[in-house]
Amino acid sequence: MKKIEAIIRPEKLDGVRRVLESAHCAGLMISEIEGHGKQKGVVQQWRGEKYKVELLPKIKIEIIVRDQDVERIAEAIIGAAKTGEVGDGKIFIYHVENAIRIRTGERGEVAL
Amino acid sequence: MKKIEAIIRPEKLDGVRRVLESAHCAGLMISEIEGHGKQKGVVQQWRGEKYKVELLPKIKIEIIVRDQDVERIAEAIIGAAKTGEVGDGKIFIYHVENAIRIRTGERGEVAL
Amino acid sequence: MKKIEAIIRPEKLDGVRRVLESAHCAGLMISEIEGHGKQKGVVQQWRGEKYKVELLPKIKIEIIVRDQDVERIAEAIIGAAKTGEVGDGKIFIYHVENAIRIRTGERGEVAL
Amino acid sequence: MEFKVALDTMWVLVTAMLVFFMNLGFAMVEAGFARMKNCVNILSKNFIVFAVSSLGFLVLGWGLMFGDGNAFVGLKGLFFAGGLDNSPATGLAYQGVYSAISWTGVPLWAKFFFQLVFCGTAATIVSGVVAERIKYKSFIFFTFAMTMFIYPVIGHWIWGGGWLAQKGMFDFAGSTVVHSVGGWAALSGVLMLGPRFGKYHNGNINPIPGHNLSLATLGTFVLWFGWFGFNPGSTMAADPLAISHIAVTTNTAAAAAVMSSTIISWMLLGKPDLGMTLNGCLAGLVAINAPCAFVSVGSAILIGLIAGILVVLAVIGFDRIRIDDPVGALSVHLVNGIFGTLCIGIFAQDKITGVATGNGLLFGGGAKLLLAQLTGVVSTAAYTFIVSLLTWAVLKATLGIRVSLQEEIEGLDIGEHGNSAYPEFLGRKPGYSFLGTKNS
Amino acid sequence: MEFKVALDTMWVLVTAMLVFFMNLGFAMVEAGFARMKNCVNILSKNFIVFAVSSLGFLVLGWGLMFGDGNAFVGLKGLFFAGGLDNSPATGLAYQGVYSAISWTGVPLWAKFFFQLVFCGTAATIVSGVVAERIKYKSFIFFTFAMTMFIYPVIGHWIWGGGWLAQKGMFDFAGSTVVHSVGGWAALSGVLMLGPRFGKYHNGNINPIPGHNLSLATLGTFVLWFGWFGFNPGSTMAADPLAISHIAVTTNTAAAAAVMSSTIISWMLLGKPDLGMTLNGCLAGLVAINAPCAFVSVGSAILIGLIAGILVVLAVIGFDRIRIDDPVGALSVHLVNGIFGTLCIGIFAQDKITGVATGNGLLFGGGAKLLLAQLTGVVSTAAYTFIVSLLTWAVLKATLGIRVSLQEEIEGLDIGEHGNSAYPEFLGRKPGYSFLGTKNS
Amino acid sequence: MEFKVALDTMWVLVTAMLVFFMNLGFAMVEAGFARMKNCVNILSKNFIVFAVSSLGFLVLGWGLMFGDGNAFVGLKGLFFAGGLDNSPATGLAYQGVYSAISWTGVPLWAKFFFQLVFCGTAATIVSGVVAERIKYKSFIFFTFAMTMFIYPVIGHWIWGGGWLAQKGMFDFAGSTVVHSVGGWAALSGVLMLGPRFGKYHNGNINPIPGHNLSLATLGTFVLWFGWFGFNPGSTMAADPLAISHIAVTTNTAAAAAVMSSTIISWMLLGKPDLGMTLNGCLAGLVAINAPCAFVSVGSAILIGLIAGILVVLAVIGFDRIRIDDPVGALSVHLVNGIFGTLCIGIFAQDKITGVATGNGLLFGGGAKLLLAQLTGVVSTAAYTFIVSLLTWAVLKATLGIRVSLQEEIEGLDIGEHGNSAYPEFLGRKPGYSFLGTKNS
Ligand SMILES: Nc1ncnc2c1ncn2[C@@H]1O[C@H](COP(=O)(O)OP(=O)(O)O)[C@@H](O)[C@H]1O
Ligand SMILES: Nc1ncnc2c1ncn2[C@@H]1O[C@H](COP(=O)(O)OP(=O)(O)O)[C@@H](O)[C@H]1O
Ligand SMILES: Nc1ncnc2c1ncn2[C@@H]1O[C@H](COP(=O)(O)OP(=O)(O)O)[C@@H](O)[C@H]1O
Repeated sequence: MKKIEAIIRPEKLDGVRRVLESAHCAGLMISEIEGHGKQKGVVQQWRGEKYKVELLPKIKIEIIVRDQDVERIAEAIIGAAKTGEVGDGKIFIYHVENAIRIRTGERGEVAL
Repeated sequence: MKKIEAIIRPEKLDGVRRVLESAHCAGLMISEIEGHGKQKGVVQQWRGEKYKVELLPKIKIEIIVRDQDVERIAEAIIGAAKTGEVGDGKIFIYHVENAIRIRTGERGEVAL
Repeated sequence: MKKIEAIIRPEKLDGVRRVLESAHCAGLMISEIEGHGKQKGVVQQWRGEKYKVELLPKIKIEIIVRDQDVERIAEAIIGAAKTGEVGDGKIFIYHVENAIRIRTGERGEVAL
Repeated sequence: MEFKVALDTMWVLVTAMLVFFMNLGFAMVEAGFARMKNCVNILSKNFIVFAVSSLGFLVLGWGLMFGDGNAFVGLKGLFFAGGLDNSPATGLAYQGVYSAISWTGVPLWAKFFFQLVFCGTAATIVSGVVAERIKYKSFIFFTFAMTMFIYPVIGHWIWGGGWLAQKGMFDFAGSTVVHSVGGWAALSGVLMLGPRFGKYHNGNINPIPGHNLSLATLGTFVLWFGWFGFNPGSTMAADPLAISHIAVTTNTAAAAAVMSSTIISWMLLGKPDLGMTLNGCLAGLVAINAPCAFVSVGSAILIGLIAGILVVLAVIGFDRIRIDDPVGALSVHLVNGIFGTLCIGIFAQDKITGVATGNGLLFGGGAKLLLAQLTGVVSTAAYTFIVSLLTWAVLKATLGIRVSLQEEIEGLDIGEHGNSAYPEFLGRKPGYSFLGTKNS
Repeated sequence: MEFKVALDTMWVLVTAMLVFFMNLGFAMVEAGFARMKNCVNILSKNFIVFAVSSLGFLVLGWGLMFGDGNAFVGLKGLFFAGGLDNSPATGLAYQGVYSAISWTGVPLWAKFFFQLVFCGTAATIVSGVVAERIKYKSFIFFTFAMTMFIYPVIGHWIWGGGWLAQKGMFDFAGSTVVHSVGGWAALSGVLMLGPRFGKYHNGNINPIPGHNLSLATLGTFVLWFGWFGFNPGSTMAADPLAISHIAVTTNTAAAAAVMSSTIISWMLLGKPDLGMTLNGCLAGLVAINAPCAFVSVGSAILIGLIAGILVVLAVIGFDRIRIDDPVGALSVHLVNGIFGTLCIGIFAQDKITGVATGNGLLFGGGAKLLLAQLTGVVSTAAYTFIVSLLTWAVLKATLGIRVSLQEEIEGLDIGEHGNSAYPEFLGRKPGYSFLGTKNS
Repeated sequence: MEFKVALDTMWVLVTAMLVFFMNLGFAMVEAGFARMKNCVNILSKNFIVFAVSSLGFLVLGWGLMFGDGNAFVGLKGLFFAGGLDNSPATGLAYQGVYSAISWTGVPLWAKFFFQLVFCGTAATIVSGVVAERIKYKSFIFFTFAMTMFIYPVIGHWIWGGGWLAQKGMFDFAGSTVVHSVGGWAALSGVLMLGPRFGKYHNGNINPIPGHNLSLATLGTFVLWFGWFGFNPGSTMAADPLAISHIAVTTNTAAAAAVMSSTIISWMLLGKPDLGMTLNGCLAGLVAINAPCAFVSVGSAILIGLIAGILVVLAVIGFDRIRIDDPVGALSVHLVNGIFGTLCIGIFAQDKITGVATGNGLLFGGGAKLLLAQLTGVVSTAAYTFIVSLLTWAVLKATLGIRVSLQEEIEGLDIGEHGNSAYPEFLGRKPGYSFLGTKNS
């Protein structure tokens, strides 16, 4: 099993979720992070002083999938999350040693 | 060392923390995520239109433990987090290459 | 590639980000977690009853780096995040199997 | 004469508007002191409560309270304030069926509106105490009962020429009529409902912090502001000496109570708890309600100081006896409503703003006045508590009064209304806010 | 006489202050019903709108509305309320160029201030409907137009002695002059702007929940409170019977509308939606605006009940026809402004508070009054809609009226103001709040 | 006569209530402009400040300010407003020890209440400037000093028949007495305290954004509303022409200042900053305080326009000279308090609402009035600044005035009160809110 960790633009979440649904992705975890990469920050002001918020809101999606699904799912995410502009995000792949479904105690790939 | 990543129902957090304490689990990280799996979403309404919030609040607990403790801790979590209903969540196990205690610089299992 | 996952004190974020910048760290992800370790909680009160908030706010920084940079970056973080008091946090290291830049589709270390 | 009517009407209407505005105060205090997941429900209850009161008091409450009748209820002109009435005529010139309130020379609808906002206040007190577990529908029905026959009957006894008025009991602006009645009705409700899930667990008292102290502070300021309608307005006439005096006794008691509740919570709890300071302010205002026109500014300081201490002890005490009042309304309205009513018997100075109350205990009047006040307190308690309890029992047997445990855990906002108050803010999730905590 | 002037001035000023305070109510309702990312923008619009109105109405609006002139516009004393005027003289004693408002015996600046706060209300209505996509600058310019020549012209027709007044059309406190005018101006704006991005997508209606129902409830209470200035104050004299009557019709209609909107939304949607309850309250208040002084309290109940139902159907209906009104202001102000105006024709009872309106349809007066009212509704619609549309068109061609799509997605707070309303709160990120949702 | 007393009393009390309500406004503006982690502390300070003022001004302040005495302090009837007094008698009929305020024919407690709410306003101004680092206890003690002998002495000089009044200095509603005094006291505090941790770092000015602009906007609306009590109420009599005039000058200056502060911040900063618009509004209101009854509506526009520009420049300027005022209160109250006081010398028109001020510089009166005003400004500065500085110094040496650095970083809410304002909302963590930011 592998974990796919995708960092995407917040406004792309809806689209990504839609393709993941079509790709029969069983489950996912979503969290709100703040990221910093090549993309430039947002300038705000407060009572006369400007400041740059360099940390930009991003969405992190984590999906645990069977080894053979990694490529397919990653491609699906790329397809839905890409704009071509700096700030599109990254996908990272990790190895997962085991998975357990709490409800049933099932282990391994059947637990996904 | 392994990382135990448990996705549980928010209302089970208290119970899980209690068993972890009894199991002498040294430390943990908690974050709020939104998940999507087999469990159905919540219907809300706004000014006449209904909508379904498909992403459900879940709690992610991450614990880094020694290899030999994985089973024991995982079982403890399952015991406390299980309701038998869809939506109980999952546990994923990952390999951790190293750990460092920032305060002392200690490395490896002593740092846990 | 490795993932460096550093749990630090919220007030150290700024300093850590500064050293990471000097260390030419390309990108990072920041999330707000609540942690529990050796550090004691904060006592609050509400209408006559005291209670202890045992979960303390911490910042989790995740950085994916090339294998050869792990030590350097970890040391930089330790330097900036250390106070010597209980609660300074931990650094965990994981193996990353692959990375993809969504914008270009590049894979591997070039995607970082 | 004509000018006097116009002047008095203006005073009555403006102060009534201020009292109406207290609905906002209650809504914000109660919402602020409750949890995020129940916020929409509390806002809804506090919003609809005045609408229900407006209809209930119009349909029947006013008639029962002020209609000419016997010592216990009004019997004439019962419905829709529709009895004969030639207001603003007063005294002997008055011809109509609402003679108990013919002492004030303003039009009937001005009297009605002023009395309505008081009735609404009594009803809204209940809302906070039963918060975070009561069914919306049952609360609405209880409010109809409250404004149609619980509040109006006590009102008749004391302000409608009933037996307590005849016994020489005084309640200038409603420590008993409004606040104690609200408090007893709420207490009966809380006994029928039981505490919120998780509040008392394994012998521990789990604090359940309110979600928004900015709103709670806002609400308390609005209430303090509204009280300048509540008390000085209860003259129902722009009598310059009386209304000036009352404005200052009211404000001074509030100020003293703010100080004493802050200091006592600082001493008892180690730090000055804002929630206690806010409750302290309201306690002082409730306590000065009844005596505001009958005591000196000096006595108002004393009354306020005591009220502020009482409320802190009461908040802690109710928790000890496992009565779960999320917003402290029992400590504020019930405890200090009783205390304020008795204060007349203790601190009254005859004719200080014109009304012949006789002197209180401390001013050489003996225990006579105090006994009359005590009679009022006890009889109000008996009637209100019993009738409310019956009403709650009927509701429990029919509609049910408490939401399901699951709904309570997930929050009443989704369960009862399908809304959430702050859909874009990330919160600690339902059921998690207090479970991550433990008594020290 | 001297006392009467002082008394009336005080009444006019105090009620005007209450109406001024409604600006806070509108700001909070609209901010609460909109998204977090546009909060600063909405607050800014609702804040500056009264400043702009104050200047616009001073510079030209007042003169156009009340200056002596022809049946369509005022022509004398146009600028800076600077014409001859010997107020508080009234009737034959009056000498000046603002004779249409010489019936009230208060100083000129009191008249001006009272009329100004009404003008400001009409202007602020537009703000909510066009929210979350309009350019700040263009909104400011539109507000100048609104307060300098859109509102004042209709005002002249109805309150300034113009042709509608002569035709026997009545509008006591502004269901048409204030609310319908605001509504039509807003409707024209929304047609020029189009719906918010993402609102209507592939044939679906995406609900976009407001970010803060506590603020929205707070705002509605403030508006209800302010309405006691709006309606009773419109006597512009402390006439005891009239102002008491109006206070009660106003409140009763609001209460009835709260109940009916809650019940109807409970029935239609399965649960009692707080947003609908709040809109219901405002609907009742708008509907009773015009008839408050001309109908009985019983009729007020009916008017309120209908208004509460109308507003729920209208909110749902506007969405069906793809008119995107984030705060429901069209349903409240436009639909119920029209309904309230017509209510005079239906429910009026001659001289119920003194004014000779003749009887309405249900009280044996036939259709005469109703027709006059209808004329008012239609002609107001025509003028306001067309002139507003032209104004928007000019703005669109010059400054542009809608922010860029990217700015809309990222939020107007950063784009237009460089601020964020809650920089320390973690929120579901821009563009995410409603995209994680799907119609059921 | 009797009616006049009743009418005037009603006016004085109603406007005093509005001024009381400004406490809510200040609390919300200041809490909104500060960080989440200090929110409870700010709410607490702003809540208790009026309670302390109520007691301090009662115990000693009133007597020192209005008691008959010499040119510098009152000496008779010092304590508990307990001197001889036969109010509402006025003029020659007056017998008592508070003759300086015997020109208004209302009861003593009405006078007291009205003056109290002004005193409370001066005290509350300090709260915002010293926010986010001052010890709660020390703030309370300073407020006692402020309301017992700092404010009352200046009050005696100008409104209590003291030497500045005799010199012909005018201050209608308190640009100097209330706002400058509050401002100087705050400035001395800020100099003793130093800037907040992290505000000025390595030569950079780090903006520290306020946590809640909805609350700040709400507060500003409440203040604007309350100002209609502040200025028109300062007639202390329902004089129709004067109060109407003042209502309009007040509102117009505020409106003009809103526009000018918005435009200037748009020009200087590239975008219209909401914080600046809000401060602009308050600046206009402060500036028109002193001259509101003495200048024309046209002059009020000018005064407002200038005030709005001044405040923006001052906010930026104070930051440049490293004076850290989290809420901009120095720019609003001190700078514009001075400006407003001088405006009388520049724009006054003799007897425009009846008071014989003589003409100002621009209306042919020469520099005489301006010089008297300037004397007032300078002497107020000297006394207030020095005595406040001494008071702060004593507090610093005894209780300490600043919380520990660690407490400041973690937030005063936990440290001083053990509470948190929003325990269920996820926030960017303490110490993180502004450190994730960097000057561009
Ligand atoms: N080496 C990295 N480690 C962790 N997160 C990263 C890394 N590089 C990028 N990210 C995340 O990906 C997001 C997008 O990266 P960015 O460099 O802005 O755009 P792009 O991927 O298009 O070049 C960042 O905001 C950050 O959260
Ligand atoms: N393959 C997966 N990858 C990541 N998270 C998952 C996965 N499957 C489930 N989850 C997480 O676990 C939660 C519970 O899963 P669900 O399918 O609803 O219940 P159950 O585990 O009882 O079948 C989901 O909300 C989601 O956050
Ligand atoms: N075994 C662990 N697994 C996961 N997180 C841990 C673990 N141990 C510590 N942490 C995290 O590190 C933070 C700091 O740890 P703590 O024990 O308080 O201080 P120190 O590292 O200085 O001994 C904790 O709040 C927790 O979030």
